[in-house]
Amino acid sequence: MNDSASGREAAAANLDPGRFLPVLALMWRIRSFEELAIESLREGLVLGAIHPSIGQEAVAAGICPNLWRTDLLLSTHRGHGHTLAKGADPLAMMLELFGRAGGTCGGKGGSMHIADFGVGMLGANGVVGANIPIGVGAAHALRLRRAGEVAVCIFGDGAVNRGPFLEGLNWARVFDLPVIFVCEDNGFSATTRTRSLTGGPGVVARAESLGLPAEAVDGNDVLAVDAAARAAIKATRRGEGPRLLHCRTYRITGHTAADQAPYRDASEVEEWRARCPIARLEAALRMAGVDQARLDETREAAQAGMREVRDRARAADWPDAAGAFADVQDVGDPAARAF
Amino acid sequence: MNDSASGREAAAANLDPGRFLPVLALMWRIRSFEELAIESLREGLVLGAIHPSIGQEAVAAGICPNLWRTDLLLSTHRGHGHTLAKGADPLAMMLELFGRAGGTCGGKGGSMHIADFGVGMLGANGVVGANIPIGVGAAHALRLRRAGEVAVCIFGDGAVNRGPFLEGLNWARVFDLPVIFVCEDNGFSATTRTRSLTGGPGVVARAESLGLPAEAVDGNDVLAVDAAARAAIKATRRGEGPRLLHCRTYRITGHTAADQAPYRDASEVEEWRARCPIARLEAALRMAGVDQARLDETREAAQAGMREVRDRARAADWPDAAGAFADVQDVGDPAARAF
Amino acid sequence: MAGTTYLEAGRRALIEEMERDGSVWALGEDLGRGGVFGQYRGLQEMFGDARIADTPISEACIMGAAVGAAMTGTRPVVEMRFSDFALCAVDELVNQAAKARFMFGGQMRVPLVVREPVGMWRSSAAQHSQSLEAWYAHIPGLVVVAPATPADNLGLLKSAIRCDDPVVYMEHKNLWGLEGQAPEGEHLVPLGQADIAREGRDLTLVTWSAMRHVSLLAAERLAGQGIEVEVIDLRTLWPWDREAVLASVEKTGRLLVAQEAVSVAGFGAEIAASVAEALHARLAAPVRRLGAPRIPIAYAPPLEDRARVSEDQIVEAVQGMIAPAPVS
Amino acid sequence: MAGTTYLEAGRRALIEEMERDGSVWALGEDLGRGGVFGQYRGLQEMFGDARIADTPISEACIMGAAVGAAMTGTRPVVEMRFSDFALCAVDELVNQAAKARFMFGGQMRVPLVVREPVGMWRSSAAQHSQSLEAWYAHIPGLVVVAPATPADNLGLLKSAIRCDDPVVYMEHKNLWGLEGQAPEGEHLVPLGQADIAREGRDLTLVTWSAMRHVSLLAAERLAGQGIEVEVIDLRTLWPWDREAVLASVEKTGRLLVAQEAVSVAGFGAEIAASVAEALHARLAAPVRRLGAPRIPIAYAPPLEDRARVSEDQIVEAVQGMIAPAPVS
Ligand SMILES: Cc1ncc(C[n+]2csc(CCOP(=O)(O)OP(=O)(O)O)c2C)c(N)n1
Ligand SMILES: Cc1ncc(C[n+]2csc(CCOP(=O)(O)OP(=O)(O)O)c2C)c(N)n1
Ligand SMILES: [Mg+2]
Ligand SMILES: [Mg+2]
Repeated sequence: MNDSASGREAAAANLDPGRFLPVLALMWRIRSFEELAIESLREGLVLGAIHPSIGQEAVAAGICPNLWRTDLLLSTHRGHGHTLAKGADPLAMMLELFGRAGGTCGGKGGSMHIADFGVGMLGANGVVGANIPIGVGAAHALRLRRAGEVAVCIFGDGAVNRGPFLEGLNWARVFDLPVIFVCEDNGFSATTRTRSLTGGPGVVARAESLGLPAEAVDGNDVLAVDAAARAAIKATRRGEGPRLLHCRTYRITGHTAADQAPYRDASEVEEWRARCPIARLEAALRMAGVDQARLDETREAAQAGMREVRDRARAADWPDAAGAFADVQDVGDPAARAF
Repeated sequence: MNDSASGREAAAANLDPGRFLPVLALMWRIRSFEELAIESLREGLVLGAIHPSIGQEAVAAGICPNLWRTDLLLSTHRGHGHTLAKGADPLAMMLELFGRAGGTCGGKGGSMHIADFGVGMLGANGVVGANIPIGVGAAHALRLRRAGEVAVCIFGDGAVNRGPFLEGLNWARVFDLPVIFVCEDNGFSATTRTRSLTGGPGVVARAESLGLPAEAVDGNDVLAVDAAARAAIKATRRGEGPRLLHCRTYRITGHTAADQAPYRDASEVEEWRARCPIARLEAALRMAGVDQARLDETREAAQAGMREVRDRARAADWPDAAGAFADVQDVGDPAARAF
Repeated sequence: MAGTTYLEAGRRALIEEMERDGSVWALGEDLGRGGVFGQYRGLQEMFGDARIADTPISEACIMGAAVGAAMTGTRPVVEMRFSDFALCAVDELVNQAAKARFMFGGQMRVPLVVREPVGMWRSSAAQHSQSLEAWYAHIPGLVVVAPATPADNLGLLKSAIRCDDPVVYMEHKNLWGLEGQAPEGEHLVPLGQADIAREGRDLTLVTWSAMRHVSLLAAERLAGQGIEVEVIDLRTLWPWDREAVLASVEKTGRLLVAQEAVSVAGFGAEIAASVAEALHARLAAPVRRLGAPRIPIAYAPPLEDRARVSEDQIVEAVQGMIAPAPVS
Repeated sequence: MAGTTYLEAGRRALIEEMERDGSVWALGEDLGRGGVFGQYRGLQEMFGDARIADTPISEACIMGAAVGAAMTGTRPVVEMRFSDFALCAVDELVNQAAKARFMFGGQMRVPLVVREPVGMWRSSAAQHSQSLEAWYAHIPGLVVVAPATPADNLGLLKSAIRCDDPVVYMEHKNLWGLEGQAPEGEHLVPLGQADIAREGRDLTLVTWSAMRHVSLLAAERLAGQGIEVEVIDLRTLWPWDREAVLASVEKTGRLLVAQEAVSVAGFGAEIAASVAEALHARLAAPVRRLGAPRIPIAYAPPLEDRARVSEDQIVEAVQGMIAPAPVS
């Protein structure tokens, strides 16, 4: 561990604050968005279940800033961070969680179906693993259109035990598609430890057995995720085909905001809190010469922005009920004719 | 190749004819059953599509004689050989193909749903890969009941690209089940070469990535299949958990009996005909001192037996049409009350 | 009789059947932590992790393995978590479980129960709210059950576990906390038998699952207006209790079906068509169905509510059938 | 007009649409060798292997990838080989394709066509013979099409490919070789419009897919007995042509539905219930449905035939509805 720790220090010393202060701001915005969403759930403002990614921010923040706006992203039920990082408007997102007019999906989707096609964010998904074939198909379309973009498909460690994982990765290899798979491994499949449900050495070996180059990185180290993601995206954009990143991380909250997570020791949570990816980036930035005031400012600005978002969302209108009949289908449209 | 060739010769010289003459007879019975089934299809006696395994007999004959009658076997659409090898009555099987009374499934299933639970043959399957979770579940039941039996689940190389392959093998590892997976690899997924549809190094690597010991054997060499199967069955029966065998072989006929297979060269077929698993076993037996007359006798007896089966099946009655309402379900039984 | 909840009743049913029959076991995700709704709370401690098995997130294999295990002498109870996720395992249920006994000529049975929590439940949106009972009723080989009360969840789940056919067992997510009485001793409710939840002479209201309770509230209100509605809770959708429904409509001359599912091609169509076929001449008003419009279920309450059949809608529909609006 | 077959017409439709629109592509197993029935013969040579894509045996990924590719500006035509195998991809079709546009608030469309060959076809047994159109008609977001003639297979497949909604397109395996005429120029059949295959005043016979032809034979025989049956081929099941059916029953006073699928909870129930609701007072006889009994489809012809609706059954049913047997 010494090697990599000193390596990290060296990397941190070389860190470009101009590139990573915005990453820090992004991480704080994600953290703050979710803390406020949890608070709002308790107040009854957020309506359905939400799956916070507190503690996992380095994955979203390490990957998405390396993407073009026109690159495509597929996410999961635990997708707020990915969505913010891809550039979605936090107010539209909070409105969506509150089920209000102006939400990213007009209040139809909620947290588990958040999407912003305008920034290439093709959706969270309520079905574990379902985003893998969809992401593969998006990459397939990119290739058919000879577009220069890539697709990134993020999923959890639990998804690796679903059939679509195999079908999707195999497909990406066979058609040599511009897609990067990211396994955001927080150690849990809902309330069960994924280790106890998973045969073999893990997701890297599975991806390699399907012909994909795969790499494991410390998912709580945004610098490491960033470096690995940059390399992967560059290679894939160059036409080198699909690959996989395995990011080991941990969720500090329960599976949902309502889950008290009695299935694990407080000490384990504390251990991982100590590896907080935001604190680690702050430390690295300090080492690279950024002063504490600047860091505090960054945090406070992010938090203040998100509080404003929450307050504006709270004041917003409900969507018009007639919208329930819109955007179902054109042929046989239930809005045009009652069937 | 020299090593294994000379190894094979040595093995052949040590061959126990008492054990392998019955294997030869079995292979001839399978070959003859299918040749007659193809002939009968052309005559209109066999009613649905059939998928012959001519050229692949060493897999069935190398594995099944090593099983107990109470061990369980799950097969595919290409399952005649496996079913015969597990001990099903060829007459009942031919009757099933002819759709007649007395068929293994009373004429309800046909070739793709042939099954004989009395000998532990839990069914062919019309859905590629669907037999994998079912086989895993059968093994799970064996374990729950602490029975000493094992389950064997045979599937094709095409099935390795379906999700249930991953889900099933992972499950078998996680629950440490007494199941042996056999990939009977004839190189084709219907009319397409499986290689072009498959990422990565292949099924052995995929199984290993899921934590299963896996081994490749020459699927046209019944001695090799037998040796590998014996070892695998022994280990699994001892409680060492699931494993996989990869048997590389070739189908001499088309995908179905009606397929002329224009998608491959005659020379390729000829090459594989030259590696006929039956001829190879005969050669090995000759080397072990069995004389030609004995071999001829074995073949002729098998062929005559199967011709008799065919003739008896031809003369059999159709099933009673009322049977269409039987064995659907007890609660809400359509035979008891028209709904 | 003792007070219990719909959830507790289901839990008790499973415990009783597992104690009674060593071949019964349950498998699904997170069962060791009590299952996603707490229906399995404490069961792994009672029965061990072999009989209350935590599975990978592998719906196809959960269902497929249950088929294989059911063929091999055990009686698996499959937990699908949300009925929506069962859509990841349709081949295993429909092509395999439902057909195996027939296809193999009756050589064996597939005695499994698939628990599929259904229905709308506080802003769960389009992938966590569906009611697809009509699908399963359409598939030969399957039994389809949808209990609405704690007592029925006890008695029907026990019957389902004892049934030798594959049973799709649909508990309603919005009913988990519903309180009610349940008999203290052995309590079995026969599959295929409807419950006349309220007697009435003016109109037959056929319903099931959570819609039973909305229907009863509507019937209560209508009684205040002098309209006596007979509420029939089917409880089992396949086989449905045709005799009970026909006998009731024979008496009342009017049929209304109230279902939570999408009305188009919903199971209500089967009931309405069957009654129209059998009792055309007896009908004092056309048969009628209430159900969701053909729209996915949205997240925001004002939108979600548009997919909900309300007490008001039922009251209005009944009023319209009893005193038809004059034709203009 | 030119002579063609049902299979050739589908092939021509795809060729024409692929020539017209570079974003149309097809994916499925063995397409490079023409597909399992020859519907794709020669297409890979014409359009290359990127636009006629040979896929692994991965139904879930075939369907799921089509969803992603449809969201991303292409128009995939998915070949499922047998509709039965589409049961390996139900989450992808029902939870994803059908709901995505709505769930995401109308941000995009999912313009894909899923070709699902359906129906009974020479001893194909329980896993290769199903007709599950009622399932898809029940799912908001999906369009469901079931052509019965070469001309309709041409005109409807073209319309389906141009449709911005996900379409389940069910060709009948037993019709591949059916010969008929098709217009030589551009031929589009609008989705949602029924075809009055035969006019008649005495009874409305609603049908679709292969059952159109059995129905027409029965109608011919009945005409010889002085009974004039109006045969309506729905062609599209969702949206079904309610106006055409109601107008016809308004005229004839009698409705019979003939469907190949299992009658219980089949799409015929929706039609029968709708007609009973809308035209109760106009009906001279109760509505009636013919369909398969609720049994899996067997292999042996005498057993398989028990799941088949025959010309005789239709003739008898019509006779019974025209001159009801005296009540004893
Ligand atoms: C197919 C399917 N099965 C089960 C669920 C229920 N479920 C929702 S999240 C979850 C855990 C997923 O674990 P993982 O993929 O590791 O993601 P994480 O929640 O840890 O981010 C489960 C089982 C689901 N949504 N979809
Ligand atoms: C899920 C599914 N997809 C497609 C098919 C059609 N099909 C039948 S056999 C076959 C090829 C299977 O290849 P493989 O598994 O290698 O077995 P083989 O035929 O070579 O023995 C295909 C695609 C099917 N039966 N089930
Ligand atoms: Mg996880
Ligand atoms: Mg093969």
